[in-house]
Amino acid sequence: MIETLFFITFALLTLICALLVVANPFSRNPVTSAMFLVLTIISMAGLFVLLNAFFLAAVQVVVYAGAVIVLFLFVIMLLDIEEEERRKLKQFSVYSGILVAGVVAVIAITAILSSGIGAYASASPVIQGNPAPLGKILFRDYLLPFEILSILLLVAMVGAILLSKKDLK
Amino acid sequence: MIQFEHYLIVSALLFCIGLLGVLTRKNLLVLYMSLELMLNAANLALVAASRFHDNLNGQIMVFFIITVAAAEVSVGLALIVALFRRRQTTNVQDLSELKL
Amino acid sequence: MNTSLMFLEILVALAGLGILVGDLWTPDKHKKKLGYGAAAFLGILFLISFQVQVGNVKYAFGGMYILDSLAIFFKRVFLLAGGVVMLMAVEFTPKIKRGVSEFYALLLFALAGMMIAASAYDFSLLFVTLELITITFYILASYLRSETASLEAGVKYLILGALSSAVLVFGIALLFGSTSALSFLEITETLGQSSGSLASNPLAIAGAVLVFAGLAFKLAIFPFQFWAPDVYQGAPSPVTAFLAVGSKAAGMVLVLRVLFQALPSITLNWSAFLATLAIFTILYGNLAAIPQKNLKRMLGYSSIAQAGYLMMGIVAMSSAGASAILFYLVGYAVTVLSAFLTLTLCVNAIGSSEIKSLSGLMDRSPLLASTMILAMVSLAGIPPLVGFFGKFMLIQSVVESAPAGWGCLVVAAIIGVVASLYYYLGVVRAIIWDKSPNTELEKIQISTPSQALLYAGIFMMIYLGFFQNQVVEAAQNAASVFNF
Amino acid sequence: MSVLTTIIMLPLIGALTLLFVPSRHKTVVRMIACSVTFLSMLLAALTFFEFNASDGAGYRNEQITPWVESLGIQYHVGVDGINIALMLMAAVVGYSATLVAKSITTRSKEFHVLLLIMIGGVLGAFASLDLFFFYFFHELALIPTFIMIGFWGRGENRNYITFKVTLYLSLGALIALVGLVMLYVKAGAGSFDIVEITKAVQANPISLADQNMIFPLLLFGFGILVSLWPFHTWAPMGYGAAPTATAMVHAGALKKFGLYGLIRIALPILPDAAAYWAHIIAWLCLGNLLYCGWVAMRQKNLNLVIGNSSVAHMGFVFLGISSLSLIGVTGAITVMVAHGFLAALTFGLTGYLADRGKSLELDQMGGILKSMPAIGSFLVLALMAGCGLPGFANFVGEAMVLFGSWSSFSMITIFGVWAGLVIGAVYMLRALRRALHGPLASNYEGVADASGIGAKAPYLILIVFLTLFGVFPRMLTDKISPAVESSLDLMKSTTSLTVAEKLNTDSADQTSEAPLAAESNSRGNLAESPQLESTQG
Amino acid sequence: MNAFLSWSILLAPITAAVLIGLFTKQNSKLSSKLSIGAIGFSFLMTLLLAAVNSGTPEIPVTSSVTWLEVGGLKVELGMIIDPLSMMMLLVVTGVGTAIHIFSLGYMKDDPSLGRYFGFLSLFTFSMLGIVLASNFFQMFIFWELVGVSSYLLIGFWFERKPAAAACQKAFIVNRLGDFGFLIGIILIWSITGSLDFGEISGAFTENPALLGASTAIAGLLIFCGVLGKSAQFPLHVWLPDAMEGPTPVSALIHAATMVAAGVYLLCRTLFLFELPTSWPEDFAWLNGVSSLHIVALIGAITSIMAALIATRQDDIKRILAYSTLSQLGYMVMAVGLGGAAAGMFHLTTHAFFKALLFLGAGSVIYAAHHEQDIWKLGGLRKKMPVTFWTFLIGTLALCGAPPFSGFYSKEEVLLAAYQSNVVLFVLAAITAVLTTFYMFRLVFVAFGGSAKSESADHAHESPSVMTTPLVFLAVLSVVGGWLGIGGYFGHFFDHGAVHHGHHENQTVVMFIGIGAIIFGFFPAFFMYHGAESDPLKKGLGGIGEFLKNRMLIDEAYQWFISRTHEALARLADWIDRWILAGFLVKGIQFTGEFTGRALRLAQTGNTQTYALLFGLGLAVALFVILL
Repeated sequence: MIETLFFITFALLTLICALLVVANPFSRNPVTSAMFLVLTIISMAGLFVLLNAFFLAAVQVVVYAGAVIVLFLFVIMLLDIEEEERRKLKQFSVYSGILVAGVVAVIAITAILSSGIGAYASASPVIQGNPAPLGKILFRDYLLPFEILSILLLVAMVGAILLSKKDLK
Repeated sequence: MIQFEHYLIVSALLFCIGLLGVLTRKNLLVLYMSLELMLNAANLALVAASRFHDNLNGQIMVFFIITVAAAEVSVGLALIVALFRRRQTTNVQDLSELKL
Repeated sequence: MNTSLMFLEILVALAGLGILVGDLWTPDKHKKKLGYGAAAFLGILFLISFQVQVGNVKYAFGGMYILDSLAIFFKRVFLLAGGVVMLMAVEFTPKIKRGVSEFYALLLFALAGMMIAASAYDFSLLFVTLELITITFYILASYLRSETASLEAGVKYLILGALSSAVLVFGIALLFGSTSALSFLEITETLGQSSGSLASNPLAIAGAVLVFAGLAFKLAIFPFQFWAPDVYQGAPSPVTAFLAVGSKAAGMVLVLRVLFQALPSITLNWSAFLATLAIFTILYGNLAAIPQKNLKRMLGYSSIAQAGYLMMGIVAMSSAGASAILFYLVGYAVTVLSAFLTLTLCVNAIGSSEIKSLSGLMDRSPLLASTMILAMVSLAGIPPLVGFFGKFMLIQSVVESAPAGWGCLVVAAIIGVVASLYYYLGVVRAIIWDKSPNTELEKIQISTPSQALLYAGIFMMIYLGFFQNQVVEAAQNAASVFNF
Repeated sequence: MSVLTTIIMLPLIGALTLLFVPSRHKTVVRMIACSVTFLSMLLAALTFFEFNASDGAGYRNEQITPWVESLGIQYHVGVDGINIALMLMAAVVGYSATLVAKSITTRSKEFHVLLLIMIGGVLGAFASLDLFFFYFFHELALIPTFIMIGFWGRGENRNYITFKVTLYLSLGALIALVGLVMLYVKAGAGSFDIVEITKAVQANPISLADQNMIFPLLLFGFGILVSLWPFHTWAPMGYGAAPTATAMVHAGALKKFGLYGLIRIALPILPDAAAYWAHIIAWLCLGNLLYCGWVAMRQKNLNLVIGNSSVAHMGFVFLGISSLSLIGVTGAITVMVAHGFLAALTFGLTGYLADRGKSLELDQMGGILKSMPAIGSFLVLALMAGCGLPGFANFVGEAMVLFGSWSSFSMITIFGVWAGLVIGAVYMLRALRRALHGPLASNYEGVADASGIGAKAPYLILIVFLTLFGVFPRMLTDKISPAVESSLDLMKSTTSLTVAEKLNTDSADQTSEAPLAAESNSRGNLAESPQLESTQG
Repeated sequence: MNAFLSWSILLAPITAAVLIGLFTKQNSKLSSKLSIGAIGFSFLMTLLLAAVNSGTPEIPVTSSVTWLEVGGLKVELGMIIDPLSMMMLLVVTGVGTAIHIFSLGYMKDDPSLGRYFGFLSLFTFSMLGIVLASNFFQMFIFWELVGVSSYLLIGFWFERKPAAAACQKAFIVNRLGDFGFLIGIILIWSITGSLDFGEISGAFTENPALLGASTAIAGLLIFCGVLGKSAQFPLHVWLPDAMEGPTPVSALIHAATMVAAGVYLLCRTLFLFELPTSWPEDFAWLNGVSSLHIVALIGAITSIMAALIATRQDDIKRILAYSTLSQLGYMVMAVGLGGAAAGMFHLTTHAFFKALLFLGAGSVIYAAHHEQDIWKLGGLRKKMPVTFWTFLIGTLALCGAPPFSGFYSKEEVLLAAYQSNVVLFVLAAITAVLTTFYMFRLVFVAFGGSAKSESADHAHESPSVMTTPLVFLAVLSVVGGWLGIGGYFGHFFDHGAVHHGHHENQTVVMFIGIGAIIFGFFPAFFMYHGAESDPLKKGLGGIGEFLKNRMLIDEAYQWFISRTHEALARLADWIDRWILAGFLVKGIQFTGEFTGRALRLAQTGNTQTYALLFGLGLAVALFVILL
């Protein structure tokens, strides 16, 4: 029962904050969006905990809220971006965007509801998302993607430096 | 009782909210945040599946996604910075030299 | 853990690292040589790759990495493309102000990603390699950050690429949610079991659609193709070439594996859907290319059209179709690389990639002119060049297996080819018989390696047009991994 | 290696050799080009005259080399009565075109390379007994055509014309390709080899539904290539704009590819559909015969008159094919051969005039016969042959077509006679009168005649063959008719009876009885007289 | 022997033609020698052949070579030597030789003499081919060749516009006739399975109903060929124009030989016309009319019409041309009325005297420096005595005055008409009156009186190379008629279509014939003796103009053709230009380009549009596959 309550709370929080990231009626400032993104991430971490993914919940908060969002904020500050310009929003693009997203949502939810996937799920979990089992799997079964990720990170590093470096004229 | 479906629905909604942002917001940074939301929707679905299938592989995948997202963000933000330096804008609509 | 299976990829990645390191000790004016070195290295690897004997299918990393004839076939294509692109990059270096060696290194990392993608047999590996390729391309596409076009191309590719990645990942999540597996082997097993009830589960199907959409983005298949012309036009020429050949081939091998090895029980019902996409892709690419005036942009549209033709082989859903795709890809790689090499050299000399500016090329450099003409004719699919035989095999495979809507598909293909002649011949016309507006016609100087490469390109386009047997057999051998 | 391979490869090897000759050595280029085509012609002529029809049906000089075995593709060449004459014709036209190409001055090496490729392609297409190579060689010849029209072509409008011709012909070729591929699939022989397919079909005919799907593809695909009405508009313009040698080879030889395809492939392998579609071909060919004749009457440019007349002549071939009778089909092939020589001759001559006189507008021509007696008289001969005069091979072929098609389509035959005898004479003679007769036009003052045997040779060769086969038609027909007969026999044997019956009832209200029985003209059935009024369809 | 002779007769001229064409065109002397030698050789061989076969009246096909054999179509090149062809051979080679020699003088100044003789030899070859032909196909081949050599010779002076127009007209009008001819051949072949005259007539003897309902049609289709070549109404229009050719050509082709080919063909295929007539259902209203009736009617119409027109012509050659038309009409009428022998007889004598007349006219024209208008000649009787006397002989022969050859043959024709159809007989008699009238008009105006122009004033007699043939032909014109006495020509037709021996009829006809001459001569004498201008010009008014303008038949053709074929051609051209090449081809091209331009509008350059389309595509894909 408590779990249900937590789920509803966190789920609603996640969705509302996400919505506020995307469409905040009060502010079009990117900083506001970034702050709501942090809230979204944190409430998602709550959902992770509900799903027994304790380690991932921590990673989510640390990496996303602690690094990614900070990076965003840093860039916002660096570029000194004011509020999103109050250009005349193209009604068409907004409505069509809502329409498309809505249609995808409806289809996805219909699919989920009609799938009866719950029947395939096991109700009582045995494993828990602790660092130890995760690490074992990561470094045994998933070593190759992990190594590739290291290259990816190297590439990202090189790329970020190359791209953001000031031109030497 | 909270079922797998419920998590999936939340995840799908989150995905669509992200999509909405991508489709409507003009600021590249916010647009990028919306993309992060979409990735997070996948994360949520994976973690939920991991839990309900009793299978940690999903969590590993989430781990990868978070890492990739970080890399993507770093490159993306660097690109946005470079663009801003060049064009003094972060509005996606200003990027329409290449067309037709 | 059978890491020896992937020594080619490891060597490529190490070469990338080596260049990054070697850069520190290389003076600026010699940095070009790093590129030559890398190209030579890739050439050697290409030759070595023919020594890799694939008898049985071999797995590594718990079935995550597969080495079969399909994988090695694609690795060869990637190595070939990588080598040529590397030489193109060397020709292109005068335009890159800083970070020449990083450019080479990034190309090598992307290449390594593609080569691993050819062996990916697990959705996590698929995702990670795909991201390695894509993220590298974000950087490469915007490499000329002093040019707004390049930056714009980069940002567009970034946003749309990230969108497609998100879609792909969500698809993977849904698939994992329904099958509880990431490995292709397990997924096939799970979907095949339980008398196919999972295979008709909407969740799994939705996941398959999302995954397909994410991969189709790489292939530039309608309606996920809109990025292609803009990015092709804005990105530096070698990068465009690599996008056109490498990224597309990588997308293709993944699509083949996902559709026919991971999710066959779902996707085998899709032939009408796929045929529709193929029809639209062919028509869109070819018709929209007609009014183009910029060669790179035109090639962007043309690459969409080529993706449509490739789709015909998928629609056929037969090993004949798969081998047709593979042959077509080889021919396409040879042709497009020749075209882009010529383009790079022309742009260096002329300073513009407008089709109009090619006029008088016949006088300025017969070699470049003839390579470009042959490439255009080959892309259009006219004998005796290699492009024809690929289309021939594709049409044959479609007619043979006669899936739903194949008649329309063939009609669309014919319309597409005819329309494509219109714009390809426009290039030929510009080169051969349009009068050049500026009268000073100095000869274009071409470096020896590029000359050799151009000759090789001409030779291959013609040779493969006449003597298709070896490649066809290799393609059929590679396509034999699919069970239809 | 078969002599046919040599014949095909000679020009192609010549083209390859030319690539390595520096372009400033123009004489060397000419020498190589002329000698390879001459050798090729010589070999073709030897093969032709050695060919003895009484040795029985079947192919001679065969060569089979595996190519892409897994796809059922092999290099297979061979000749029988149907294509031996076409080979000879193509080789002769090729040689004569090479001789004419002397007038090309800009980038002459490239021109010769392309021309040789084209000639090799034509020869290969006629010799191939494998559907893939059959198509492949044809396309090999097409590409040079486009480039040659574009670069060396004539006229302000050649840009548009190049594109039009290219797109038109490619469309036709692609449609035909789909038909060929379908044929391969449906025949189930697992091979593109015509012989294999024929065998397979004999044992196991293709179903009527499939035949009716493949045949139209072949018909219209090939039809576009041969300028079957109403897909003909590319031809007159294209020939008008093409450089002389190109127009000669294309109009003379390459264009016959589609017809050859219909006769070689569509008739014997798809007999039921052929019987069914013959009616449609017969009516469409009226479009060529009458309509294009009328169009030719209105043209004000000599090349357009000739171009349209060339299209009109194709009507006879289609009529002959549609008759599905021994006489008609033999006549059709004879017309193909004769028209090959003739078209090459006329386009060669008009090319000569256009290159030197600058204008082929009939208003600006006149009196050429007086000032240029040699070229003028050749042109008179050509135009006379074009309106079906006895003594030239065209007459024999056209007459055979008309005789052969009478019992199948007598009404259409009457129109054919009208078109051949009257309309043809009208436009040909009008053109002749305006261009050659009357006082000399200012454009042509001081234009030199072809003097010396060298300059006349290309035309003389063609005229010699045209008259040789016109005076001694059995040199052709005795070779052709046994092959046609066995092909038609095959056609009859592969028709399932039920289908034939069905067709009979279907076409009862059509212009004739079962066209399959069209060959009822033997002396045996004197009593069976078609009623004139019953043919009014 | 026969085979060798007949082949050598046929092949000698073509050998000459080929040799001239290939080698000696530039050398006019050698060319003319070759050509004259060839026809002279043929003439001698013909005489030899006649001598060899004089004992045997009936020699059928002597030799044949299979020229073409495909399935049921077997074409042989054969040689028929029978009295009919023998006679024609003699006429063609004999008159031909004379004309060849005459040409030598008449054309001696022409720079293209070599070409001229080449064409002449080609013509001789073709004409001999027609005469010797043993089957329909061979006949058609040479028929066409005759047409083309006639075309070449009429257009010999092609740089003159009227000549260029005339030769074209001649060829095309001939082709109109051949159209029916060829269809007739195909029809007969398709029914009988054979092309050979002998075989076909044999088949008809066995089974006269073989042709079924289309007997009359088949005959008339063959007759179409006759219409064209023998210039019968309504296809006669080319012959007067053909006078643009050199005069010897007019004599040879358009008077003596080629135009007679039609009559020869009629006689050769007479078996076809004698079959019991029956019409197809659609023509049932014609029942009772045989094809021969139509032939006769056409002949009669032609003869009277041409004679009428001839009275109002001023050009010396045109008068002769219309006279030829008129006489050809006589012959055709005769055949149509069952007097094939009479027709052939008249053909022979006509060949002699009409050739003579034309050559005479040629001599005049030559002497008068190409002046052809009779009103600008005059007074030539004194200056050119040989020409005048020979011309007069020809005129008398043409008018049918006894004892000249024309008398006998014309009488036969009139007799045939008298016996079978009075109406036609009256027409023929009127024609005879008119003939005398216009011929003497010509003689009086051109030869009598005084010179009316300078060129006529300076005229003097032609050289002997021209006068010798005149004399030769004049002799033939006188004696030629004696051939027919005793019904020699009747032997040509084994079934004896001619009914001889009605003496009363013969006498009546003879008197009417002679009366016609008198009725013709005196008006001509009174009107034109010493006249300076044409008194009939005003006298006839509108009718005169109508006749002078050749009864406006050319104009009618013009009108008809421009209404039919030109209109169709214009329509076809319009469709070609605007519908096929314009609307369809350009339309498809435009559609392609337009679609291309429209499609790329989706490529707005705005990333979010792309994303939107991506999402939309995704949604649609999901929707399609899931639902």
